[in-house]
Amino acid sequence: MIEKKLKNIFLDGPISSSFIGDSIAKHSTKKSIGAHSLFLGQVRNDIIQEKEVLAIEYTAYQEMANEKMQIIREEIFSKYELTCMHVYHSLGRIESGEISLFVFTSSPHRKAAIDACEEMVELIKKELPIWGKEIFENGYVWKSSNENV
Amino acid sequence: MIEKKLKNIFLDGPISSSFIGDSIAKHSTKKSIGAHSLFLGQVRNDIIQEKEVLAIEYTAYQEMANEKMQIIREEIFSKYELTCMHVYHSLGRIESGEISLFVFTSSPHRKAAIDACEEMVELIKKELPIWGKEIFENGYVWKSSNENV
Amino acid sequence: MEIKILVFGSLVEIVGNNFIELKELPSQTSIHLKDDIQYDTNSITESLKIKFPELSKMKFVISVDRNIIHENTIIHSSSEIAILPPFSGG
Amino acid sequence: MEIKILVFGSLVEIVGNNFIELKELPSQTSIHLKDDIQYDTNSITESLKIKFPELSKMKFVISVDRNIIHENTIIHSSSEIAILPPFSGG
Repeated sequence: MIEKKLKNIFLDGPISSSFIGDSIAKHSTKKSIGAHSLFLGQVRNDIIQEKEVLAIEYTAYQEMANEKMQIIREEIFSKYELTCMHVYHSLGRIESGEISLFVFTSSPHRKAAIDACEEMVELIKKELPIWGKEIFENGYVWKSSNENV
Repeated sequence: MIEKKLKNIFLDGPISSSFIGDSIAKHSTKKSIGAHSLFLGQVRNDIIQEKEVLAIEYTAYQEMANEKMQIIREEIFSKYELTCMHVYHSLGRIESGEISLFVFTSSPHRKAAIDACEEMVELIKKELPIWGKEIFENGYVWKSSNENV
Repeated sequence: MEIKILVFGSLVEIVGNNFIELKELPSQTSIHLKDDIQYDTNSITESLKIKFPELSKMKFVISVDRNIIHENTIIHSSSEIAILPPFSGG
Repeated sequence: MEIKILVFGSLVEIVGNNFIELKELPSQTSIHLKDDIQYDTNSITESLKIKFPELSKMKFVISVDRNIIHENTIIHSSSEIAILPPFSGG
């Protein structure tokens, strides 16, 4: 069953450093937290067939991704002693150097926060229906699959 | 041998969320980065013998800690494919809910960033001569050792 | 029964749109049940490959009601169907 | 030779200050070398425990020139010596 209030992980455009800063600041009232682990995915200017990646354009099957995320969230909360967890993924064109993925886990203890964050990143890449298109000055390629990464 | 330009990891007072945000923002020009991993240590309002920890007061053997940090930094850079790494630790009284440790690793690839960040946190706790004093409303205790954590 | 199929990622370029409306499905795979004709995911995949031959070269999965289907599954007129190439988020 | 020892963490409370000046060291551990008298880390630890008996109950290490000493080590007049309780940063 899907819970009524489904969180939306998607943001249009890049994830700004001030958004991340504000997100961190909100946790200062949660005084049982001892450790935060954050993962940020930044668009890399890879060279593919001698062409530089200028940006990645992300699209997603948003409804499915948000539902799947809800299931993953519950699994992770039952596996690790977490105080809270936040996940954001960009949609649209994200320039190289900009941030497109933000995973944020908090726990009383560092091991739970670190392990949960790492596992979340892997699950997001493997399980969420999101696609990236690597944009060159002229043309593009579809970003290679996360299946064997 | 100690390098001439020794980085100082210590900050007086808590590490603000805007400092962390600004630190993230500075990396947008490093376009070969694909992944950032951040660890934040937040002062927890533990209950010790029925008394709530209001704050931790940190002191350090700063010169030794900075020299040791330099050695650790070189070890980590030789072990992992990192683009950059930043470490900050607070000195003085840090209230519960405030951040006292900030470890930030960046790499083209997520595994290097995540593993290096986790290893750094462990090394900082085990190897750096820093001491915390847990402050109650009346009195204090010295924070228990990281040796067996 | 007309079936709408959502299309994502690189498959959009092959199909030329972000959805497909299938009207005719291979008859051998349809099942007459009560007043409705039911189809299954295998028959949909088959029809899609006939309609868009390039799809045969592509790796993709089919989802029904936002769950990826691993075995042939009966679909209903209200089912939300989609075809998804390998994920590359993050 | 007067030896200054830096003191950190909980040890500050036992010593009552963040440094100690040791003037007399147990003579049997001193070595006459050239014109200078050299001491070693064992003799310093011994002297500290005599001067501050409570230190015997404490867990601590001694560092020379910002390196933790695991075996008895000769110290020089220019050496930076410190006593460090177990670390609890982070």
